[in-house]
Amino acid sequence: MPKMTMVQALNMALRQEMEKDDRVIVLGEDVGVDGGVFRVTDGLIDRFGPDRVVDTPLAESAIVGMSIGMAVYGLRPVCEIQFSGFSYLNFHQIECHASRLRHRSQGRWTVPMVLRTPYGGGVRALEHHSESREVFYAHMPGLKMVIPSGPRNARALLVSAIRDPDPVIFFEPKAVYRAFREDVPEEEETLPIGKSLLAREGRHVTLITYGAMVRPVLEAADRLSQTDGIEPEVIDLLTLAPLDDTLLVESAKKTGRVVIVHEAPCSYGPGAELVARLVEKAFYFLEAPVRRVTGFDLIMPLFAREKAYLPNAERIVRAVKETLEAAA
Amino acid sequence: MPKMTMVQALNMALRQEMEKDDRVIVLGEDVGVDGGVFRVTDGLIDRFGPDRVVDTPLAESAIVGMSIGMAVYGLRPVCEIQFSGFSYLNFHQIECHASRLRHRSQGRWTVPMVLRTPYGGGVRALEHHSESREVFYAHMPGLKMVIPSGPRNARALLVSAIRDPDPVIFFEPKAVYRAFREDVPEEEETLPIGKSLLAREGRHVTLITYGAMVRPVLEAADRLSQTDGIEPEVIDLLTLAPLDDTLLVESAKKTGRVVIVHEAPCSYGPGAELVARLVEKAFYFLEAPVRRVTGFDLIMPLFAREKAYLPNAERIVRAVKETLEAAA
Amino acid sequence: VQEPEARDKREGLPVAASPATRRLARELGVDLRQVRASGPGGRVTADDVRQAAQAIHEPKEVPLKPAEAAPS
Amino acid sequence: MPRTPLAVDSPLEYLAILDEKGEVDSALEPNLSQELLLKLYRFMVLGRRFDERMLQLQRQGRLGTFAPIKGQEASQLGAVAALEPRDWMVPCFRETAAQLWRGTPMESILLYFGGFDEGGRIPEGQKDLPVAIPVASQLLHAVGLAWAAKYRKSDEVAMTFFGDGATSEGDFHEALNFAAVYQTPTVFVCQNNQWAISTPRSKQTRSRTLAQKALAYEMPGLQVDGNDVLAVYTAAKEAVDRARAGGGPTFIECVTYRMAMHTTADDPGRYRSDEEVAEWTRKDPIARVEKYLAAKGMLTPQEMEAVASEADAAIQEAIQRYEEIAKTLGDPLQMFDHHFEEMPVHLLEQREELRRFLETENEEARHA
Amino acid sequence: MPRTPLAVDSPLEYLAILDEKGEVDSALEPNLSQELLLKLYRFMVLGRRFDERMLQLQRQGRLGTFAPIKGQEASQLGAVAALEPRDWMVPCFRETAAQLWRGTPMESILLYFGGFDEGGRIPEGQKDLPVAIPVASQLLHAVGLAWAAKYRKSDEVAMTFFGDGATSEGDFHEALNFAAVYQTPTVFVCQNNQWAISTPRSKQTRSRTLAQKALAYEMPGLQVDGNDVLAVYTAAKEAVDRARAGGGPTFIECVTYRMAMHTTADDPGRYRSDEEVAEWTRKDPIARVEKYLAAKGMLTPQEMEAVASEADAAIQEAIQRYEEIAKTLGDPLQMFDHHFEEMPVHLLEQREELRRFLETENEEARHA
Ligand SMILES: Cc1ncc(C[n+]2csc(CCOP(=O)(O)OP(=O)(O)O)c2C)c(N)n1
Ligand SMILES: Cc1ncc(C[n+]2csc(CCOP(=O)(O)OP(=O)(O)O)c2C)c(N)n1
Ligand SMILES: [Mg+2]
Ligand SMILES: [Mg+2]
Ligand SMILES: [Mg+2]
Repeated sequence: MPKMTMVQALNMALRQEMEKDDRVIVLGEDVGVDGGVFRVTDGLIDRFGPDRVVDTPLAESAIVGMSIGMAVYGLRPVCEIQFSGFSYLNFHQIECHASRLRHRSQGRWTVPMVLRTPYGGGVRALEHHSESREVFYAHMPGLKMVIPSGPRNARALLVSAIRDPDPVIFFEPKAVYRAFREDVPEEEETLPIGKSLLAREGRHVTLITYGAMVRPVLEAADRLSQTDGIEPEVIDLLTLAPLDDTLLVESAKKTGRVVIVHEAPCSYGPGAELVARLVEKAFYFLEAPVRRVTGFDLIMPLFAREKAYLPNAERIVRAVKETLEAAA
Repeated sequence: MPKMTMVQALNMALRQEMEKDDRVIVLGEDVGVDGGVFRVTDGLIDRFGPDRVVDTPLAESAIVGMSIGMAVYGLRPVCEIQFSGFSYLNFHQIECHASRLRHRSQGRWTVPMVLRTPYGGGVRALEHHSESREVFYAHMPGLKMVIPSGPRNARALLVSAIRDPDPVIFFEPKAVYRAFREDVPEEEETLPIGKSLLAREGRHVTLITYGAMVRPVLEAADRLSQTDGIEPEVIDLLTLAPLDDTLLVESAKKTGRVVIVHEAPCSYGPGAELVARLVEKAFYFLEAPVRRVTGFDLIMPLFAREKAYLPNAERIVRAVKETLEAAA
Repeated sequence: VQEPEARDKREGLPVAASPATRRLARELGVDLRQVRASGPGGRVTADDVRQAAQAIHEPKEVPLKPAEAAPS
Repeated sequence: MPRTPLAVDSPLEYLAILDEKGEVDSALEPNLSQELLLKLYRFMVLGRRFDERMLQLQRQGRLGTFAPIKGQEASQLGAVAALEPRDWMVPCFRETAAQLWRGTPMESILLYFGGFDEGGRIPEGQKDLPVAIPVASQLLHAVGLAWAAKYRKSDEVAMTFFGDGATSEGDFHEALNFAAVYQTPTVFVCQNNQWAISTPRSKQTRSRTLAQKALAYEMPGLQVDGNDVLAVYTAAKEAVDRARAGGGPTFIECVTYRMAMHTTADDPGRYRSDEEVAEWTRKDPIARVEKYLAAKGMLTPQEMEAVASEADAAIQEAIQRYEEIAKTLGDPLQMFDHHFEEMPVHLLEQREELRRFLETENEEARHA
Repeated sequence: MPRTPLAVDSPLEYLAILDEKGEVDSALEPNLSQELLLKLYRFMVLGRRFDERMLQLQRQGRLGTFAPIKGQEASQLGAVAALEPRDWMVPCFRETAAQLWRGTPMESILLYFGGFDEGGRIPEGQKDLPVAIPVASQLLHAVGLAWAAKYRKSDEVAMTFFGDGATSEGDFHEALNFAAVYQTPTVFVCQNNQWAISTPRSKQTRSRTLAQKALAYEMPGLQVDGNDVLAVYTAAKEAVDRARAGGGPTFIECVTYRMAMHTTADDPGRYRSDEEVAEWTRKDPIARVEKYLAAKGMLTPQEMEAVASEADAAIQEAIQRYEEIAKTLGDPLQMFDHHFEEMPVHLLEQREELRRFLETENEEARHA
């Protein structure tokens, strides 16, 4: 199996789906000739031509609005919003139409589109280029919201998203884009949307996370295991909406202690929903307060201070230890 | 003291602040000659003229973007977005600028603006006119987010919002607009932003809510008290961001049982943050899982079914009883 | 820093109990693992903890501290 | 190199054919069959009478808020009449007459404005999108549909409707720009009815015509008398034909008038004069078609009566169907339908929660 | 009543004064003082050299991503030179030269692109907004500022900058419409540098000029040679004067070229040819000013040298200041500043949490 970065794996997913299905159209700013500012769509225009890999004018609402029309027609648009920090410009198109057209037309029309966009910090980017606001989409009825954590699951999930009959918001952790390589099989591989993943088995504490935070969480888990004999269980959500809480609930019942990690600001962030689900479904098994290790409730600082803003292995280790020290 | 509806009380707040301070400018679609589609700005144009009560073209991003410029200049714009379901069109102006300009200019510029908008269901309105998506704003760093529940606190909070040196999102529960009257003093009255309110004292269970749901919650509390001898404590948040959790935490420590009520969809909704705060700060006092009684994770149905969608006293009573029946 | 073996005290599934009951147990010096559960789903209730506390307190003088509780 | 005027191509035009007195500019008169002319007339009457009836129903509390179309029948019908069934229609929220023409049953419209999501369902085979309330947002869908048609080498055209107010929204601009860049077969029909709720056209934008906005996109732009069904049809047909032939998008401004309130929740007395309404009443689109058809010998007073009473009968039947269907839609659990192809677990859970709640509630009601 | 052409007012113009060879159209030549001309020249050189130096710093890892301005010096400086200090300047993200002219210290720009929020601080008295990255969003702020100035009966003008790509965004449209409706004293300066990252001007919109977009708003529109500082200045001065006198907004398209990459993260080799760059190199805005000033006897080769070395020295000093200031900004807790006038409780709590974390971390580091 070839070793690939997430960028390459996503590129492969797009290429293979485009080969199989001429309904799949890639569109967005700089996705064609330039191959995307992160090169996720690199080479696609050479292979499939400008009719299927469409460079658009600079207008996010139009990109999404046009994708909706294409999807209603029966195509499978995969549009790219260059950075999630600019996806607010198409917010109404998602809220008012992409997520609703199936319902508004009572099943007559569907919107099988994918909105791909890179999110999150850690790559020394410009202002507005490092935000994590996944809650905006996760909270919206009628949407699916996927966040892969590594090359292999990114590829499998993107294939599933493209084939999904409903609109899927696909957040790509840009800090992972080129951070490491994984074996990605050339053969078709999909992952079910709406299933979380047991990324590490353990017994003493449950760590729940997704996206770019999976790596520091696993690093923290290894350190805890090696130096403290603590064996954390790690859950990688993969899908934020619809949220699959079975794995978290099971794990929390087993360990009794939970730490949640995400980049997004804490208040009203995705972690809050996880706490609420655990309280609803594993309340009597919780031995200590569920901890959230998150971005602060701040405007994401420019890159000189982003390391201090983002959760890291050290902060996670500390939170786990405090959670384990808390009286049962 | 005159008895007023919320619409009248808001109108009075605007009028009085405009009289006191010529920096206060009201702008939006139909706010002038028409007096606002809900008549909140009724008569203001006659009193203050079209220079201070500005009818705008139909463009939400422009209304908010222009308000930002006005606020930077030193004015105190109070803009109206006709329905919160159209405020997605100005989302980027709020996320990228209103909430950030103080930080982006490192304190040189500030954005003392208010964005008023009616939210929520219960008035048999058209599609897109009944949504509750307060989380979108409550989760955004750099914003304050206020939701009054009655005429008197609406007036006092709007005055505070106008005088606040930072941007305030002011969600008005349209179901309350004309639902009842309260004494509202002619004299100046303000309420601190960022403080929740003990709306009813009790001992057996804590009900937390805000906005239009305060009334059904109080109704449920009265019924529980009268028919079952259960005395719920009711907290009216008033401000969602910054969230004041002292009162909730205190109350939860006293009662050990909590039910949260809101119209917004459940998943990743405002209730989740309340659960998370309680878990962080009152964990060892919780005797039963915290319950959420909320809108379903659905596209808000058209009005024929909105009653079944919205939480009501009956659903709240049921949830409270189940929470009290849960073994400690 | 905890010793690695300290973790082993936490082996086994958590005892089902509300956080408030856990606090009560801690305050009364009761090890939840030693308490007979009478609540739904095998849950230890506050009353269970109080009874257990009485049982501990009446025959013996010295309350059992959680740290001294035997591993299950 | 010096200071020179910049030439702009894309000539704009104004078109009017049938005037208020029912007189026709015979040089421009389109050659329409009697069948089509009478069909247009019948739908204008049906649209008008259905609108008036809905207003009554709303005032009686049997319908919720809706947006009357009175005065805009020619704009809507002249435009959609230029479409083939295989074309796409992307309405705003004030296109009742256009929807009827395309095949939407009256009971669907009643259901929708009666508060039932089921009213949004468009019949199989009819290629319309449902009513779009967020102003100007739907224009982009018409661009996407047309893009897709072009990609599929189909000759379908997408026509979209919107108001004068909609031209101020960013989505209007983005839609026209994309349509022009990709030369999609899209026809943009602006019903300039002079008002956006209380905002008059003159305060909506400073440009003297809306049609001239097409210049920004190097797109053909046309202003037509929107109360003249012949002019609207002529303009729309040209635009549709051009789009179908690969000639790209067109922007049509129909100058018309919203004779009633913005919606039933609105009080136009607050912002406009009766004289203005009276003036436009003289320009009524239906009256002048009647004169035209009568002069052509295609319509007698008796036939006019018959058209009206047929319309009324059809409306009455539709109302009965609406009220019967509404009775079958009492189950709140239906609100869980049509969210995803497969219902996710959390919705199954929430539906079950609601089901149990309703069950107990019903039981309690039975026992009380 | 018939089919007639629609006249559009607002005549558009094209303006160029100083050509590539340094030759001037004397009929149009503005009467600028030697002082102003030399100041413009000095800032063009400073802008160019600062840009080049920033590129080096970025390549050495001493700066983060930034957007070079090379080639656009005349567009920026010709425009801002028409402003008074009391006027407002609302930049996009590629206005380094304009920012320097207005008084932003070079170290602020370095700090900002070096990843420190402190770089966003604009000196007291300088009425500029900080860099705005979301394309076209800032235009509306310039409309709001100008609206407020007009409300206050002040004669301040607000000038805003943006690119060719920005004209496709909805906010562009909404801003021009609002400015025209309220006749705000706003000057819209579009730096049409032919590219929006990899998207050429020709694919951004189908209109042959960007200036013609002004017709949609009944706003004066002007296309100027953006590499000709005299033309840009003349156009901007006219627009500023008109705005100041109550004549409302103007849209100016400066036809220029982005000679370097979009940002330092971009590889223009993927989408454009060296020939194109070479062609525009011949149109360099600085070279032609040098010829012009030399011909006027205002600039000797020695003086040119001096201007360059003064610029270099100033840049060098600024870099030193930047690196020294950066050293004082090590405290991550500073990221909690400037969110609200008063820090809310939850931020105090979170800051305390971070403080304690950093303290322990430091202690551990000390012990290790
Ligand atoms: C984005 C958005 N903003 C505001 C509204 C509220 N609203 C509904 S219709 C309307 C006026 C529309 O005017 P116009 O486009 O001229 O269409 P008309 O109603 O005249 O047919 C407004 C402001 C809306 N539906 N969508
Ligand atoms: C709303 C938004 N979308 C996308 C981007 C990413 N982006 C940054 S600059 C740019 C191109 C801008 O082109 P143009 O307006 O011509 O300005 P130029 O960069 O040429 O100066 C893009 C797409 C952004 N910053 N903001
Ligand atoms: Mg927009
Ligand atoms: Mg209108
Ligand atoms: Mg450009």
